[in-house]
Amino acid sequence: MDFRLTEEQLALQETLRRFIAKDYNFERRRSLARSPLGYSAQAWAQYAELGLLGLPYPEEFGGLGGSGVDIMAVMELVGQGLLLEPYVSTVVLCGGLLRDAAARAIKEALLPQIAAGKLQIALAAYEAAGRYELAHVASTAVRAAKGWRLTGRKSVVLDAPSADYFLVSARSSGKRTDAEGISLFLVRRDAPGLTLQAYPTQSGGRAADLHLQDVAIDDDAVIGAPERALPVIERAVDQGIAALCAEALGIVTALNEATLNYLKTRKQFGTVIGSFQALQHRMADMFIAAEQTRSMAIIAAIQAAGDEPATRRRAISGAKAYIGQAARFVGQQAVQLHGAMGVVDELNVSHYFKRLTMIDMTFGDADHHLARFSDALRVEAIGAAS
Amino acid sequence: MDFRLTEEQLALQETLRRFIAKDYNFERRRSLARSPLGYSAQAWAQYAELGLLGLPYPEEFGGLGGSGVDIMAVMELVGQGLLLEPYVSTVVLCGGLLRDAAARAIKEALLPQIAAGKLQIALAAYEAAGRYELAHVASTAVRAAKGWRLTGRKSVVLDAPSADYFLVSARSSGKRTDAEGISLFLVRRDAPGLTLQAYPTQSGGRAADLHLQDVAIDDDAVIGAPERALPVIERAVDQGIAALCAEALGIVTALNEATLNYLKTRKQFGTVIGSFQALQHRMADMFIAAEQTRSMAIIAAIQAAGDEPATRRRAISGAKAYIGQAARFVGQQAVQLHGAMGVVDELNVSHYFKRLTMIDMTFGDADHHLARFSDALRVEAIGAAS
Amino acid sequence: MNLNYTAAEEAFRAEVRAFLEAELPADIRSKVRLGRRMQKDDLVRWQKILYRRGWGAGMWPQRYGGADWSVVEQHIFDEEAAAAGAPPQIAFALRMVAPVLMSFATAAQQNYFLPRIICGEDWWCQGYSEPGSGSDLASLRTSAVREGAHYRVTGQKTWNTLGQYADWIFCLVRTSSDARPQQGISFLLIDMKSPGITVRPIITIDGEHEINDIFFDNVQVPVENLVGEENKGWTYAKFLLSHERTNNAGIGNCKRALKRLKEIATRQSQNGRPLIEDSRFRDRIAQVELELMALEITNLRVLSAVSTESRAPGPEVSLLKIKGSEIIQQLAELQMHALGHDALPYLREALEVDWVPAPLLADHYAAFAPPLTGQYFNYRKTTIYAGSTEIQKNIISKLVLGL
Amino acid sequence: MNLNYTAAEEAFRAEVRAFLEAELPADIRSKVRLGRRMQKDDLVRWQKILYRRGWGAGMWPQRYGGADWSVVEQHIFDEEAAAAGAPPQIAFALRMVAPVLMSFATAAQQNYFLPRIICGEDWWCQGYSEPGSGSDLASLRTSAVREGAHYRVTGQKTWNTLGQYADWIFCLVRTSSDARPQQGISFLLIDMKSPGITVRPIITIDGEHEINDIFFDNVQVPVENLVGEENKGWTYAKFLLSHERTNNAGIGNCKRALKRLKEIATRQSQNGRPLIEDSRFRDRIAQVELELMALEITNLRVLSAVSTESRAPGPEVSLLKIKGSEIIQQLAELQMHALGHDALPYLREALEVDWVPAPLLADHYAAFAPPLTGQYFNYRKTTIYAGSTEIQKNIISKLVLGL
Repeated sequence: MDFRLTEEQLALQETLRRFIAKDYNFERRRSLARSPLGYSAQAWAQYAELGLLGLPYPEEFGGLGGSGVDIMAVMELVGQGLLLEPYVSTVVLCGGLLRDAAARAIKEALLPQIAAGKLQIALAAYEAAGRYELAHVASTAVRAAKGWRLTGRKSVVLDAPSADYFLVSARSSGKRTDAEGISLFLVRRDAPGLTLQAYPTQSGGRAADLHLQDVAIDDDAVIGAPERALPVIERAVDQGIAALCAEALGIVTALNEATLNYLKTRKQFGTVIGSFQALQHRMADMFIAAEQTRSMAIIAAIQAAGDEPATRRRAISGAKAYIGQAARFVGQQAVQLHGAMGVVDELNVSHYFKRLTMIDMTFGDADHHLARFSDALRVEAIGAAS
Repeated sequence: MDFRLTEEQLALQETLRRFIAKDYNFERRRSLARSPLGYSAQAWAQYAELGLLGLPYPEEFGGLGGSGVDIMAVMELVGQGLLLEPYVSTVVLCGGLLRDAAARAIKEALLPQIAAGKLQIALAAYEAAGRYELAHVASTAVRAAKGWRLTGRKSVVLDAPSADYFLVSARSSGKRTDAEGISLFLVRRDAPGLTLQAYPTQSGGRAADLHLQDVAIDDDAVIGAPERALPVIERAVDQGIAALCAEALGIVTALNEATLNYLKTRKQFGTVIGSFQALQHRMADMFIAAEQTRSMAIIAAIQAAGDEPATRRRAISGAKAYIGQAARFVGQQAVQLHGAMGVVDELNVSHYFKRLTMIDMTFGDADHHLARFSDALRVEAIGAAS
Repeated sequence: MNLNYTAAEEAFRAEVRAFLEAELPADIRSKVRLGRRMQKDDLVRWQKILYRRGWGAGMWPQRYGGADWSVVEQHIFDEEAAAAGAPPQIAFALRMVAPVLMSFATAAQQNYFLPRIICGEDWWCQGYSEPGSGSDLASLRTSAVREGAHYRVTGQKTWNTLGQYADWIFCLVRTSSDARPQQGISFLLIDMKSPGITVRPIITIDGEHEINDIFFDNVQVPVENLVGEENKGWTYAKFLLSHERTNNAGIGNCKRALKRLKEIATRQSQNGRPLIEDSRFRDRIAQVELELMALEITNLRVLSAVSTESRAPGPEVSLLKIKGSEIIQQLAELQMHALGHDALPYLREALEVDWVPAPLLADHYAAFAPPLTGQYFNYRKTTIYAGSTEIQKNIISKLVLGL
Repeated sequence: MNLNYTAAEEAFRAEVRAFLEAELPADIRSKVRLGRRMQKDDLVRWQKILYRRGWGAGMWPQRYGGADWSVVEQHIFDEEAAAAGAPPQIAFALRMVAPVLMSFATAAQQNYFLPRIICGEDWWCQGYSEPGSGSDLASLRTSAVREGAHYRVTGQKTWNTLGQYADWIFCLVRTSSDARPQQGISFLLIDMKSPGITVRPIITIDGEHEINDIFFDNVQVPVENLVGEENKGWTYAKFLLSHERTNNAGIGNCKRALKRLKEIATRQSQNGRPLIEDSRFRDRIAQVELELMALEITNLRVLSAVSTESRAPGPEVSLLKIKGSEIIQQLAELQMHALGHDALPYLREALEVDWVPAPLLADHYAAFAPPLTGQYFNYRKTTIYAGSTEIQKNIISKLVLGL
């Protein structure tokens, strides 16, 4: 049992810390969020140079063979720096999914490109009526003479506007909420019949709704087993969730630092407000929440890639639920303790808070994951009793 | 709209306040709780003299024709004084049920007796496997040549040991969780086949488990419509709940007073602990909880006797849920702020806390009633949408 | 004790409802219901309509053109107005500066300003907070130096709400530094068109322009615009705060938001079924509804006591502010959560009244969705402004509990 | 970073488990599992069994007969012991007075007392708090006046745990009133059989006798029983508190309670179905389980850091105390709530090990029910004693956050 980061991980974090201080300060970040692209192409190239974009892939595909903890180390800094680049979508979610489930030829074709910063992919797995349920797939995949034809709508596909490919879930059998019958397709951005409606998100990134109208797909663009893709998608999303948990940790840490600093400097009635006991105790609660958040992020990082779905789900849903709640508490209190300064655009506190909120709303909020955790507990408890 | 108590209600409260100060101080109450009877027979006689025992009955049955708010006024003081007498069971629950649903002959026979302090009745409506569900009735009522035969078990019948009669629910048709098929029977304490297992409760009163083995009941001892008694029972329990809400209000008020006084006198580190801001804000939260509790107790008192089940349930379950939570908060914090003094038997704080806890656990805890309220909300929202 | 309205009150409610039904412009109603961006004109137009009906200022005395409503009548009006989708009236004018003018201003000041307020002619904003002087208001530094028939005002006010629309600002200014900070403050009325005033927008967390910095650079203010006595402004400021408090709970607004939340949860889907059928989400709604049920009665109890005892609201109204602000925050939070992933898009243009969603969006992104996330962010202010929750608990602790 | 135990640690766990399986007496295990009343003999018997195995004091150094366990080994032992239903060891002796003796006592004191502690011969209790000196310990007033070869001790200690069983008490006493309160305190070991000592039970909220007042009326204590230097007792007291903190989280105990809660919720019925199938009740369990999942890792992180850096636990352990005490309270609360109406009976006799329920009770009142309500009441103490939650937050605020 060892809770220390390795020398390499610490060095990586230090590099990112310097990068943020030098190239990604708050003003720069604000202008990037307002730019048409919504992030820094230059930063993306720098990530490639640092090896971040190939971090979780085997060396044979141009990667560094990194672990979930390596991703956690990176994502903690992504949170602190409020970095806007589509790291989770491309590197963790889609790249990770291809690494775990794609045919060797696809991995050889795409993973080195991702690692080199030349390719982005976005996951189009959620539909409006399904809310956070990945099994809810009304989009259809119909067998064609050669390959498949996809028709349907995918909503709020994160980082879609800059993506070169999409991973799209569609159904060729079963009812629209069945776990079986779902396949996953690699769809080119410029595929005929694919339309995007792009927009910015509340925390500065970009997303789009996708409309597929009879989009033709080759057979070799099917990822994983046809009609049995749900477990593959769920595992990839679980890894994405673990990454978001670490990002939330970075933000919670940054907000606590900012708030503590504010309490020590802001004066009211002739004294620093940090001398008021009610605020001291609040800050102590925020400290505790951050420590507990770190523990949950560790659990998620280590279990995210697990093969056994029940164990993985317990860890991932547990972490996402807990961190969703803890981060909501810290975010709301950081704003509250900053007073009016907490609700203005010109200070980073409001941006941290918005990003934390959007992390909670992504891939299932705290309530969704608490329910998943709780329902797993039922199975376990009844199993233990019988 | 008027939130003031009447002159009569204020006078009644003042009388009870003087009675408690003179005849029912904390030491007296402790010794009564340990006595075999578990309450004061003398106090019961005094209540009769004061008209409390006939308060909610029409004058023709020896009562005063009092309202739900009259009961609230009394119960608030019952809470403050931690009075042990079986007022809710006999006067509110069972007497109220007879008033609302019994044949005139039974009312004439029993209500004046109750009002005179000569008769006690306990409600035997809950069964172990049902938890807080009144419709869960496994006890059976079988038609006999003359009348009925009851068999079954009723658990935790409050104030049973001193009762002269029981109102027992039993089923003659339907599945054990059906709303239909339940009848209500007036059973004499000395009925052959009826056995009691008596015990004290955590907050000082008495209760018993009932075992009915082929107990013969006359036809005229059926209260309300045979096989359709559930609404009658529910309405009586709702009135009991409103009474408990007012009792909880009295305790919350008393605990806040005690805690505020403690904060103003107890010294630590050379200063009264009430000067610590974290404790000041806690006390402010407790004050707010008490005000909100009073508002909910008012809603419950006014709606408890309502004929329309949906409206009544919304008010009663809402109040019981809210007060359960608020009282738990106040109780736990009163103990916490008293420090070690809060967890000793010799101070009244621990007894108030125990009684508040037991009120929450009686007739459905906060979670049970939140669920009832929430499920009613579903019906309402879907109705509004369609 | 009873919770019933009198026949007269019920009749009044019917009258209010009929009036709203007939007179509230559809475009304004729609903006309020959909949470679209309001313009100055929307609010002024509505004030003028109310004025024509004789309801320009419900609780003002009749001698100033008010309707002289009881607290219960005002409560009924607020509740119906909120339910109908009427916008709020401008509290800074009607509920804040006006009571000060009525109690402390000269007849000339009253005769000039009050009619212009009630008919919607003048828009007022507030100049209280300064950088470094928020909760600790008495430490303010904006100075007003008497020079003949004028004061020369220099300084900065901040957290000013909707000053970009304002014709007038009422300001606390420092006219003396000799004694305790509270004793050198005066209450000045300043024409926003005066040379030397600069309004600088402060963009809030939701990307909107609702508040401002206001800079005063040697602004000349006629001495006739002093309210009451010089250096007595603190008294008027405190008087004003007690009036600000009377609608602290915002019950009507909360009720509308709760109703809206239920509609949203009924229309949003989860795995193909209405979200409201999820007992867990519904329990969250139920929990807030219980708080609101209790607060509505608590609010009425406080208002009734105030009215029965013919006194200004006391420190007990702090609880209304604390609970009311928490409830509206929780409702906004649940509305956002009901959206699921649809909480993520940030569509600035969707807040315009004439927004038509792109066809690809329209099939799932409901008309109610665009403002909800920003509203959740924005409403974090409710526990901060007008006396933060922490300040309100200090008030309860000291003035109600005696700690 | 990894969460796996080493092979050696896994082997140790297996060894502990096998030992518990073989050596933990069935009657003791049953008392712990059913929450029945423990007697002194139960705890002493278990200590003697551990001692025979060489595990009488896991983390003591070997030179004092300890097992010299790492923090991780101690954690494994605590977890397994709790899971198996072993009673706690007496912390006052093993984790509180013993480390003080090892660090500050004379060789003679060490040689006499430590072997008697580890083998279960002597029962120790603590004499710290006094009426009026709880959190503000330094204000204590029990006096020890030096008279030749003895101290004469007079005063009162309170909130003393299980002193009715004790052979010895370690006391903080005032030996000087000259300087700051902290500088006149000494650390004395007092034989509980000394004339002039009276033990008066304090009955707690659950009706049980667990704590006492202890009165000292001119008790003669040999000067050899002074630990370290006179008037330096405050230093030893603070040292002791840092050791008390090491098992602050009580993870093993929480885990057992959580497992028990799930069993209870599976066996209790609601409208004829297992309570655990009610998603609302289950969500409450889930919520506490999440806190515990996080705290287990946080606890190990803190212990690892302490162990890696070879230092005493610092103020960060206050968070373990805060969270651990809240979690065990919540678990106790849920256990009680799972009972429904069965939480109401108060059956004192049912806490005896040989209790057999009356037949009429037995058919629904489960064996696990009797202690649960009292336990909920009793566990309110966990956020009060050993440094209340408020004190712990003061510590975090000042010593960790620098506020």
